[in-house]
Amino acid sequence: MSENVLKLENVTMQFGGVVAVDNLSMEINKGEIVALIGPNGAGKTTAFNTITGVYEPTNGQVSFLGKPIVRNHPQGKMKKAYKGSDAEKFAHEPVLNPTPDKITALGMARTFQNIRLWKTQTVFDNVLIAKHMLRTSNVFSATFRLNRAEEAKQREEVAELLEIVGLSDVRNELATSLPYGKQRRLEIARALATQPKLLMLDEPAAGMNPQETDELTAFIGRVRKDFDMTILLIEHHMDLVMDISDRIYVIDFGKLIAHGTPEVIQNDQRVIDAYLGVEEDA
Amino acid sequence: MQGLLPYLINGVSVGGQYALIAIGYTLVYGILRLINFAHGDVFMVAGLIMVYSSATMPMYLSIPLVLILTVVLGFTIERAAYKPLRTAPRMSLMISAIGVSYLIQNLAFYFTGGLPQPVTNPIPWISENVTVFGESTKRVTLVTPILTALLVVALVYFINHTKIGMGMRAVSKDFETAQLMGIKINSVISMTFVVGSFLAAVGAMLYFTNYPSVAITSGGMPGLKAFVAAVFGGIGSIPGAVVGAFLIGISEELIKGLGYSTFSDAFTFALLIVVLCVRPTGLFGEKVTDKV
Amino acid sequence: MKHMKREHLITAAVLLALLVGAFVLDATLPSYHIAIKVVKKACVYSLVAVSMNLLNGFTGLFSLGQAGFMLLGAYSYAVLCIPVAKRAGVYQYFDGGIVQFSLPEIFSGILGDTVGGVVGMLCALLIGGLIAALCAYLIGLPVLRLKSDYLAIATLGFAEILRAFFQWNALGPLTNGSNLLKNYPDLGGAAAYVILVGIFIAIILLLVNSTYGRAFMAIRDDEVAAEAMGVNLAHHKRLAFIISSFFAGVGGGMLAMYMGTVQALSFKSAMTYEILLIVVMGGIGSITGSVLTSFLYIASLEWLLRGLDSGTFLGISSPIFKNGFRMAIVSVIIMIVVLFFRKGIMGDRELPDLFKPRRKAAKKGGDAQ
Amino acid sequence: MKKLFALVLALAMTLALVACGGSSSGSSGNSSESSSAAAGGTVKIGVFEPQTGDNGAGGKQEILGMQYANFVQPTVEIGGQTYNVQLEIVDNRTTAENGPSAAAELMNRGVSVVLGSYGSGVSMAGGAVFAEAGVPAIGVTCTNPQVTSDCDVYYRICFLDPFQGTVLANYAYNTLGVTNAYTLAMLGSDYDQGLVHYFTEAFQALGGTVTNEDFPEGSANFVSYINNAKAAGAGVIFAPVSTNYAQLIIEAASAQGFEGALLGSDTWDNNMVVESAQGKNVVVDITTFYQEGGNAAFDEGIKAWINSNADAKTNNGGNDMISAVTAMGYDAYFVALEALKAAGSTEPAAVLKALPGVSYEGVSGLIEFDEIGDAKRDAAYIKAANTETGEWDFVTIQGVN
Repeated sequence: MSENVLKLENVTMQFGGVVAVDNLSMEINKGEIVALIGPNGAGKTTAFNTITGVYEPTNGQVSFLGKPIVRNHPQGKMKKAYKGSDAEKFAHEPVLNPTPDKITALGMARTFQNIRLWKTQTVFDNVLIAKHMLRTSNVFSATFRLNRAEEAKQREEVAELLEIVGLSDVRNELATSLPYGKQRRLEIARALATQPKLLMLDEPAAGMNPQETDELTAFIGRVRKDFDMTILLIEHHMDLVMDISDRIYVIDFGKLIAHGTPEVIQNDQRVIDAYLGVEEDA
Repeated sequence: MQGLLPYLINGVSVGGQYALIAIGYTLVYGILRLINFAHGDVFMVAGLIMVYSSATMPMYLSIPLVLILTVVLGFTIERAAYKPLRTAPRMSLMISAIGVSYLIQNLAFYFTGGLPQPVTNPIPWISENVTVFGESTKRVTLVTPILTALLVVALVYFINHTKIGMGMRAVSKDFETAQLMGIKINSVISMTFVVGSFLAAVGAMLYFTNYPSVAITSGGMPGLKAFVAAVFGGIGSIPGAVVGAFLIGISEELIKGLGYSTFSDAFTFALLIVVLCVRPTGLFGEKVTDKV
Repeated sequence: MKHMKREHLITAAVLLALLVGAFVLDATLPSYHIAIKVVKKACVYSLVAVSMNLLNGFTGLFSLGQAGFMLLGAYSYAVLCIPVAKRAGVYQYFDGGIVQFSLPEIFSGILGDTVGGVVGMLCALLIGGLIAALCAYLIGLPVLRLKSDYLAIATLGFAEILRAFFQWNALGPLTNGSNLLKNYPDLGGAAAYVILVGIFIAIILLLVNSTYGRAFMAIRDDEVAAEAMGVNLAHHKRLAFIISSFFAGVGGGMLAMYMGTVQALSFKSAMTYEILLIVVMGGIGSITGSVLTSFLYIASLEWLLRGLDSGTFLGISSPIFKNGFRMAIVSVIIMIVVLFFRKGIMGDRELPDLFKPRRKAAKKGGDAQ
Repeated sequence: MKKLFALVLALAMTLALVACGGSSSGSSGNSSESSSAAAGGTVKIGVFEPQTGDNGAGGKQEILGMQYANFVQPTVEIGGQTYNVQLEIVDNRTTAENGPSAAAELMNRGVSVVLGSYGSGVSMAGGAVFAEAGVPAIGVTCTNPQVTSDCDVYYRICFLDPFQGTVLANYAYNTLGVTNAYTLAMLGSDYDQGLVHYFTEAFQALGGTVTNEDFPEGSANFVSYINNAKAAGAGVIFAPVSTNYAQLIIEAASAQGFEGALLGSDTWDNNMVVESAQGKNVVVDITTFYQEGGNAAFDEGIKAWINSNADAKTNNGGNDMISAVTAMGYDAYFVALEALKAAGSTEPAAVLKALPGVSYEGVSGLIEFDEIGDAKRDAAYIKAANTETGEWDFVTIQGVN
């Protein structure tokens, strides 16, 4: 068994009376590509957001590289309103609720379902800004250019990264002027710039045509190889998912309904039901 | 402090004046998510119109005229300064509001020559002195809260039971969906400004009955206080704005009564900051979550 | 940095020409000439506008507390620089006040009159900036969590509270209550202002182009993405707020220097609005724009357009040119810019961009909707 | 295209508004231009006054006095030649931060001597520029001691705050027989706070008790302050505030039935203040520099002038009542002419040298300067508002002792 990168235990996310993620547990091991799939509104992005610190989960624990990073249990008003299970499991452990940047700093980088590039910045700067996290200089040394060596090194790394992902030729264009496929790719490059150990892709192929999707599939495969990356992805494009995933988790209405290799999932009756029950439009 | 009563009476009166302005802020904020900085100045212009019109025509003409012209002004501001920016970032809209406020003040300055315009013909009856519980005061002090209450009841009815009122509620919940559902966004927004300006005009007539002159800066402070009241009560909520206005009016006068008048304005702002930090949604506001 | 580009050379030449121009003004005109006063005031406004732009334009935090931070800087400068001998006169109602030293005098004792005086004044300016920054740190903790318009109104309120405190008679021995502070020294002529403000703006420019500046812009463009890419929002917002306030404080100190007298009454929210509108007209996110507009705005208002108020303008006499017309015209222009040329004079371009060889068709000034 | 429409609409609105404003204002009288027949050329007198801001109203009335004086005496004999006198009016916007540039603008226009300002703060801010340029300035109604004590080129024709505060304290204690006073001043106004300081000092020295309170700028509701004064048992409210607040205080005092007297300073000497007292049950006593009726010829002349000039009438608050500041503006103009005559030159330096020696019998009394540059005045007029006629009644001339 290889090294465990990400581990979710009993993660529950409840908004008011709606349980968006219900008692979700999953594991990702080093070097794996794991896909999280499910019909629309199944709670995939919400799960993503609780892992990356955007939301504070109502209950459960997320561990990264063996260390708990996010943890909560129902408290206050939620104590009564809580509809999930295992309310007591983490009740005696301290609550962990870091902001997203802290989680990114631990080595987990993500992309967004609806592309969130920095609009007024060039391709190069978009990636360079992601390097900001890795700086050692403070604001004074940065302002007065005492960090030249670091800055030069970062710029070199960014140039290299852009070369690898094939965006060198557009490095001085505004990020928003790129075609859709390249914007996706830039977002992935930006996430890679933070030197993560786990890359989390939120529907990277959304809105892509088959050709672009194929390119992306190849690209993700290359990223895994070149960067020795562990990847968690949410996706609707089943071709892509079945092509590159080592393992797949399927959730519906927030609950885990199946998990296993692509072959197992493809033949799982609950998964077929869940998908047939809901018109899939992506 | 000797005898709480005069301070309370005065506080209620001031609160009533703030309330009528605060509703304008809260309505506009509820729908456009815009702090309409120009609202205080609309209030001031209403006062000026009252001064000029009451000097030249009888009361039964001048009062409707004030109402109509103020409403037209509010409507025009929305069409000219806010509508072109509907798709722009919120910051642009707020800057536009500050610009409009600046423009109105400077134009008003130009026409008045910078001199406070004396209220020569205050509305009779309500400007007379009366004695309540042994304390002398103007009748308008007592009329203001009552009229405010009546108008608020009417407004709440309007919002809950008329078609355009429902449109306003829908737009304040979700701008785009409301648009998709066939609600005429522009007329709803215009209506909001019309109602807000109408109340500001009523407020101005009551307010400047109490005071001898209208200066171009007269709108600034009441406007800002009314805004604080709206935030305090939970911006977007009409009962919130009214309750907030009365609370602020009363607490302000009590602070003066306690001898801390140096900080009566500062207190209002401190209250604002505390409310914003502790409970940004105010007393009655609804929580809005951003989608990621 | 090895080979200077053409546009950088031209930019350097323009800046040098400006500096020489300021020296020429100082040498040829008497110190009380309107041109020198305009240059001085415009320099101060440039600095303050740029500091506001750093926050509102580059970091996307809509703060309206500028006047409050300027107030802190102005008072710090004045209190620290009034000669000891004149304190009894200035603090006439407060027995000479409680501060009984003057930085320029202290440094004069060590470094000689000329150098010491200047060093003392600069120290006072920087202390003013630091006090403003400290204040920003303290209120930044709770206030910066607020969303755009709430932040604006909270900072506005903060500035008003500050003003009430400075006017409070109980603090009179320090602030002179509602009364003027005066008799403190001025740094010098137009050139001194241009150099000093130039240095401060250059520092802001360096900051904006550093890794921190890029992080600020990332926050402005997309807060969620910035946070997801490891930018600590609370820390960076506070940093921008503190730095902006520091320079606003320094700018306030320089405004005090220029005015010759300081009174808390001057630092109203109207001053913040004025600066905000300068920033907007110059282009949110353009330092060049803020500077350019400051000069245009101050020169028109204080000098060139005065004719609009006093009957005759450009040789035309008209009864409509009466008091207040100038401000009315200026505010109409502001509204036109706000509504129809939303990017302002410069958009987000800087001086060197103007001299770049044109690659494509120039970007449109206003973005049509 | 909607944008274009909106632009056109906005422009049209502005123009329409501007047009209305223009047509109603009539011709602004720059009377000096009319008589350009003199031989010696033109001498410029700078007018450094607020036309905007809190003191805009007062500043305009002060300018009226100067404009009328200029109308009466448009020429001056300097060194044997007749010069036209031209007033160069620059708005200093009341506040100190606009003082330096306004003052510099005056210097730029090449004035020989400066008149103004209404308020002290902005006078001090401008004074630094006048001193740099070596141009003499004659303060008209700036009453803070520091205006002249800290500035070599500043002279003034009015009395000072310590004097005025003491006069009012004496009047309240001795004449009105009040031992308990309440003062109200605007937060941030050096004028208000200064007078309150001197009043309090003098009143306490006489054996009275004083309660001090401040109100924030922009206040409109003074009811609670009046209640505080009543609660403090004050027999008199001393509120040396600007015109606008004075009206509000009168209104509130009347509404709350305050029975004592309201004491005002020279800023209260304004027709809008006295009009707001008309028909109300209040006692208003003020100190001032000049009493209407003190000089019949002047009164008649200026009233006729104001009535014949629509702009002037607007600036005077819509009627022809003469405020003391107008008389002071008038006197200041003639003091400046005297200095020019004595200097025998239009050079500011010469005027500055001649100014201390000027002695002029103005409508507000004899004007001479002491070594600091302040007018030697030992008496102030006390006036009371006649609540029936809405005019000021002369009460007494009060000195310090």
